[in-house]
Amino acid sequence: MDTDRYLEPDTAPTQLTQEYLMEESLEPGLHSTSPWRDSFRRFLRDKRAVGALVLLAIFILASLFLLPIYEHIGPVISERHGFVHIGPAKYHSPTYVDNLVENAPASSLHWLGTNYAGQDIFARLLAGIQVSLFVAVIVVGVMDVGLGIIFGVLAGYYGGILDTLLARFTDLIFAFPGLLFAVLVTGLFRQAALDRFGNDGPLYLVAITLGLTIWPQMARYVRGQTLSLKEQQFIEASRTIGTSSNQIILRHILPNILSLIFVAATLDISGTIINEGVLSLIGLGVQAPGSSLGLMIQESLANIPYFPMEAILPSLTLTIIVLAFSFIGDGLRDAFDPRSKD
Amino acid sequence: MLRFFLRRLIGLLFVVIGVTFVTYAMGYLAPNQDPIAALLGQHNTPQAYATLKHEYGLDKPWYIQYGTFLLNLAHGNLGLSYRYPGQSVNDFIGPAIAISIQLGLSALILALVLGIPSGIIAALRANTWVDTSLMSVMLFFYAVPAFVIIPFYQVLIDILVANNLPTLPVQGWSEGLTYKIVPVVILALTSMGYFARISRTVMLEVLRQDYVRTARSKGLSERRVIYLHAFRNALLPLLSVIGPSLAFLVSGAFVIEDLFNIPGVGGAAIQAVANRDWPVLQGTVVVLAVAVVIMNIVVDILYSVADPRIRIQ
Amino acid sequence: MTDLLTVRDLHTTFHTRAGDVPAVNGVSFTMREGETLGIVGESGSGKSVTALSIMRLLPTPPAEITGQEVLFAGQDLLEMSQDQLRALRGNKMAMIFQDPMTSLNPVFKVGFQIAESVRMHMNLGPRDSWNRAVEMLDKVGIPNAARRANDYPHEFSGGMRQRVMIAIALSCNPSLLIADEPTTALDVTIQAQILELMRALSKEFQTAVMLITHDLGVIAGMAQQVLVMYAGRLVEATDTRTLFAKPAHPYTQALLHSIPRMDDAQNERLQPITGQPPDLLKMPVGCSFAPRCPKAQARCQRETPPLVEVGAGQRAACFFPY
Amino acid sequence: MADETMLATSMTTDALLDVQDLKVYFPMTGGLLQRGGAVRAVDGVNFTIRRGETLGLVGESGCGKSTTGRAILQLIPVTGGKVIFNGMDITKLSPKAVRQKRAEMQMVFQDPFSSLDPRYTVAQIIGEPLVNFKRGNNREIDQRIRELLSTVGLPTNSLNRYPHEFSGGQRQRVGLARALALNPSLLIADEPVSALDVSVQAQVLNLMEDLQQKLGLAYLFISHNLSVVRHISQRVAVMYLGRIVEITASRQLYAQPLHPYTKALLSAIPMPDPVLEATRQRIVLAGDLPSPVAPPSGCHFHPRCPRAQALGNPERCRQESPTLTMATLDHAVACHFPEA
Repeated sequence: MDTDRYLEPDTAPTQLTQEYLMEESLEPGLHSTSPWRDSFRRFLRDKRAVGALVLLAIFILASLFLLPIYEHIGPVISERHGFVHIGPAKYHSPTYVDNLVENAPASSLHWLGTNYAGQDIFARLLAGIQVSLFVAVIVVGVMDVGLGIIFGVLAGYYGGILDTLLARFTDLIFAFPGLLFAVLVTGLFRQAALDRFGNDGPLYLVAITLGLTIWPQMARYVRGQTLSLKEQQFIEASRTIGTSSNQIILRHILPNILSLIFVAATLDISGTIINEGVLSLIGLGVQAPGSSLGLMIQESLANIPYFPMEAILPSLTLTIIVLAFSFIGDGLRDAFDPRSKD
Repeated sequence: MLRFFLRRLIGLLFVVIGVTFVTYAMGYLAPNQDPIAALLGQHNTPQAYATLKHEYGLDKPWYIQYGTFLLNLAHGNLGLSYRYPGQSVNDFIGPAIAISIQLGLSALILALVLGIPSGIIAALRANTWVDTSLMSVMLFFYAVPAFVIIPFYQVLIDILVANNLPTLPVQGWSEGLTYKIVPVVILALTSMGYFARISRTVMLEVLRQDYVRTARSKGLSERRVIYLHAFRNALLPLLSVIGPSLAFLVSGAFVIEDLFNIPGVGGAAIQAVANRDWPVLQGTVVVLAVAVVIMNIVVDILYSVADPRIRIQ
Repeated sequence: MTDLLTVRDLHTTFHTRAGDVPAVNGVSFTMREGETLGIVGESGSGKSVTALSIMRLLPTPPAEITGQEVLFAGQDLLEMSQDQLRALRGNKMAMIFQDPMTSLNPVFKVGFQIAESVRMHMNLGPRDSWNRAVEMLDKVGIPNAARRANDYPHEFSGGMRQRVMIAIALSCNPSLLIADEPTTALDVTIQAQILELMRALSKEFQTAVMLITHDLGVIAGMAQQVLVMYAGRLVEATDTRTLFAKPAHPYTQALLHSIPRMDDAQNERLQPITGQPPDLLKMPVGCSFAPRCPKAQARCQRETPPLVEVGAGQRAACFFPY
Repeated sequence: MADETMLATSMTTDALLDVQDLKVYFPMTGGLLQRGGAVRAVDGVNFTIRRGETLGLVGESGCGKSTTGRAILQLIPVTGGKVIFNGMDITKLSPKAVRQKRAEMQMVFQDPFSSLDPRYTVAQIIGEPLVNFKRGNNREIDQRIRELLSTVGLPTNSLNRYPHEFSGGQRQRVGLARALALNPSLLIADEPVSALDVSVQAQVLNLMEDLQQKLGLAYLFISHNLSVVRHISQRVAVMYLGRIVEITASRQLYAQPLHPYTKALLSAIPMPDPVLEATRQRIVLAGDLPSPVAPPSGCHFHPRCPRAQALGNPERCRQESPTLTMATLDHAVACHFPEA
C-alpha cells in the first residue's frame, strides 16, 4: 500500500488554512462574493457537470422546439396511400401509425426510421423526452420539492404532532418496497384514468403516484437539514432580536437549505425518469400509440435480433438524460458543499 | 436484547397492518372491480354469482373482509386468486418467494462484494485517475437502470452469436447456474454503483478522523490503519445504508423478473396487475414488505453488534 | 543532558488550490533529553504543523516537508523511509492530541488500543501486552484498571479519555512525547489533573515533552524552555523564566500584556494587539509581525529578521528586541 | 400577580434584572424506555444585576451557566422561578410580549462562525433587528447601521460583505453591533471571547468595556475563563451543577473565596508566571464532574470536596443541600462549612 496517498490534496489544508482564506478579501476595494456566486463558480469548474448541462439543454430544447418543426419538414406524399395525400404533420407525428412502412430504415423521410407500427422513431424519441421531462417536472418540481419543503421544514422546525405524522407516513411509504406502491396504484386506477382523461390519463396517474411515493423522503431530508440548521446560533440570534418563527423560516432556514434541496431534487429527477420508464415498460404507463422512452424499449424488445436500433435509440436517450441529471446533481453537490467531494 | 426484538416485532406488525390496509383500501376504492363476474365469465347466473361471492367472502362489509384477511394472514394464508378459480395465493407466491430470495440475495452479495472494495480503492486513491475512472463507471451503473442495460446486452448477444462466440443465456432461470448469472449481475449493478459511491464518501470521511491519526501516530502499519481502524468504522454507515438500498433491489427485481421471465414475486406481482388478480397482488405486497422489514431488522442487529456505542445489553 | 531532537530549518508548505501556504517557515531548535519544551502561539501560527511535521504525520501531498535535518536521537527523520518511521512512532516518540473525544477509536476497547501499540513495538505476546495495557491504565490513574480495560472509549469521560491517550503514548517508554494542546478541550479542574499527571509521568519515565499550547499559564507551569511562534516562524526561543521576566520579541511582550491575569490590578486596561494575524497566502515582505508591531520601522517592512542570540540563552527574530 | 410585581419592584429598586429561584429542567425522553426523569440544568438560581453593572457567571461545562442565560431571555422554557426585568416578571408574558421585551435585553453568542447567517451581508445582519422593530425608514435604518459599525470599530466598507470574509474577532464585532442595534439595557454575553485567539480576545474585551461605559449597559458575562471574568466583572457568581455556590464582588471572590469549589477552581488556573507556578499550592480535585442527570445527594460538590474530606466526610454534606446564605455583607456562599 502506497502510504502517502491516503488523503486527497484538498482535504487537510482547507481545514488548516480556513482562517486565513477568510482574510483574503478584506482589503478595501475587493469585491465581496456571495455564497451563491462562490458555488456557481465552483460548479463551472466541474467540466463533467457543465458538459452534462449543455447536453441536457440541447435535448430539452430539441424535444420542445424540434418536434413541432419536424412536423413541418418533408414532402406531401401520396403514392403508397393511393388517393390520400398526407404531409409531415401526419407521418412525422409521434403517434401516427402506418402499417405500410413498418420497421423502415433511416431515410430522408424518416430520419431515424420507423418502428414495428410504422411510427416515426425520431418523432417518438422527442415525444418520449417530453414525457420524461413532464413527469420529472410534475413529480420532482411540484410534488417532491413543494410538499417536501413544506412538510419537512414545518416538521423540523416545530416538531410535535406534524413531525410524528410525517415519521409514520414515511415509515409506511418506505415499507412499500421500491416501485411496489406505484405498480399497485397505477395498476388499479389505470383503466379509470384512461376512461376519464383519455390516452394521457395514465401519464397523469403515473406522475401523481410517483410524486406521492417520493416526497416523504425529501420531507425527511429537509426535516433533517432544518433540525441541524436550527442548532446554529444564528437562528437563536434571530429569535433574540425579535424575528418571528415564520420570518426565521423564510429568511434564514429556507435560503440556507435551498441549495441542498436543489441537489437532492436533481438526483431525484434521475430516479423519477427511471421509474416512469419502468412503469411504461411493464405496461402501466403511457398507452400506445402514445410515446414514452420506456414504452419504446418495451415495444422493441421482441425485435432486437432484427432491428436492434429500435431498442438502442430509446435506451441510449434515456441513459444520456439520466446520466446528465446525475452528473449535474453531483456537480451541484460539490459546488454547494465542497467538503462532500472528498 | 429481548426488548429490542419485541420492539421490532411491534414495528413489523405495524408495517404489515399499514401496508395491507393501504393495499386493501386501494382495492376497495378502485373502480371496475368485479372479480366474481370476471371469474364466472359466460357462466354468470345470479345464483352462481351469489354462491361464489359468498365463497370469496365478498358479500360481507369491507371491515369484515379485511379482518378475515388479517386473520388468515396470521395463519400464513393469503387467500384465493380471483383469476384462477380454486388456486390459493400461497400456491402462486410460495415457489416464487424462494426464487426471488435467491435472485435478490445473490445480487445483494455481489453488489456488496464488488461495490465496497471499489469505493475503498477509490477513496485511497482519491482524485487520481484510478478514482475518477472507477467512480465514473460506478456512477454509470448506479444511474442507468437495468431495463436500459438489457437491450444493450441483447444486442451484444446477437453480435456474439452472429460471430459464433460463446454467450451466457438469459432466459430460463431454473435451467441451471449459467442461466442465473446474467440476471443476477444486471440486478446487482445499481446497488453496486450505490455502495461504491457511498463507500468512497464514508471511507474519506473516516480517514479524516482523529483516531486514524492516532493509529498512525502509534506506528501501526498502513494496512492495519486502513483495514482495521478505518474500515471497522466505515462499516457502520455502510451497514445503515443497506436497508434503504433494498428499494433499488426490489424495483430492479420487478423489471428483471418480468423481462427474463423469472417466476419470482416481482413477476407474479406484474402478472397479477395484468390479470387484475387482486389477492395475488396483495399477497406479493405483503410478502415483499415483510421481507424488507426483516432485512432491516437483520441489518439493525448487525449494526448493534458492530457498534459498541449502541450495543444491546 | 544530551540533545534528543535537533530541528534545522524546517519548512512545511501546503499546496492548495488557492496557492501555497507556508505553514512552517524555517524553524530551528534543539530539545534535550528529559526536558519539557513549550511551543506557544495562536491558532495558525504553525505550532501543531511543526509537531506533525516532525512526526511526519501530515499527508503529502498536499503537505510538503523540507528542511536541512530533523535529527532524533542521532537519526534524520526527514531521510527515513515510512517503515523506519513507523518503528519509531508510538515507540520512541509518541503523540497525544487536543480532542480526547475523537482521538480514540470508538469501536475498540481501550485495553486493545493500548496493547496494540505495545505488541507492535515491544515484541510481547497478546497476554503480556494486555497486562501492560492494564498496568498503564493503572499508572495514569484510572480506577479498576483491569476491568476498565475492557470498556470502550464512549464509556469514559473526556478527562479519562485523555488519560487513556497518555497511557497509549507512554506505553512503550518513549523518549519524546509530543502533546498537542492536550488540555484545551478540558475543564479547568480536569486540566489541572491532566497537567499534574503529565508532570509526574514525564519525570518517572524520563520522557522529554514537547508541549504545544496557546495558554501561557500552562507554559509557565510546565515548560523549561519555550518557543514562541507567529505566522509560521519562530520569533523567540528561550528558557521559561527569561521569557516571562524579560521577553525580547515585541510579539511576546504584546501577548503577555494582552491577556487578563489573575495577579494584576483588577481593572487595569488590557493592551490588545491591533489588527489580525497575517494571511499565510499573502505573507507580508519583511517581518510578519511588522504590520501589528508598535516598534516597527522601515527596515522591518523590507527584511525578514533572522532568529539570533539577543541575550544569554535567548534568541529572538527582531531587529529591535526588548 | 400585579401585587407581586409591585412588591418585587419596591424591594429591588436599583436592580435591572432580578432572577429568583430560577429552575430549568429538561425532560428526559427515551422512546419506550422513558423514565420520566429530568435533567436539572438550572436548579434554583438567584441573583440580581444592577444597571450598568457586570455580573460574571463562571463554572465548568455542563454547570448550567449558558442555560441560565438563555432562560433569562426566555429562549428556552423556564420550569420555575421568576425573571424580573425592569420590575416586571417576564416569565408570565405571552410570546409576543416576550418578543417585544427582548429589544431591551440582547445576547452575544460564543461561536463567531455559526452565530451569523452565512447568506446575509453584514448590513442585513445588523439591520434585521431594526427592520423587525420598525426602527425608522430605509434611510434611517441605513444610517443607524453605519453608526453601529463605527461603534464596534468596523470599517464602513464591511456593509456589503458576507460573514465568511471576516475573521473571528471581526465577526464577534458584527454580533455585538447586532445586539446593540435596539439600544438594550442588558447584554447577556455567552462565552463571547472563548473562541477567539488571545491576541484578539483583548480587543473584544476592551470594546465591551468601552461600550458599557458609553451606553450604560449591564452585562451578564458567562464564561469558563476565570481570568477573563475577573477582569471584566464587578461581581461574580460561581455555578456548580445547576446551582450557584458562591456570589460576591469580584475583588472579594478572588481574594477570599469561601466555597471549597471556588478555591479549587482558582487554584487550578495556570498563571503566566513561572516563579509563582513553581511555588504555589495547587488543589487538584479528584474525580470527574458528576452528570447533571444524576447529581450527588446533599451538597452536589461533596464527593470531590477537599474540605469535606478534611472534616471526615460529615453526614450533613451528604444529606443536606446547603442554601446560599450571606457570609458577610454582599458575600453569599452555599456551603455547610465555609472556610474563613
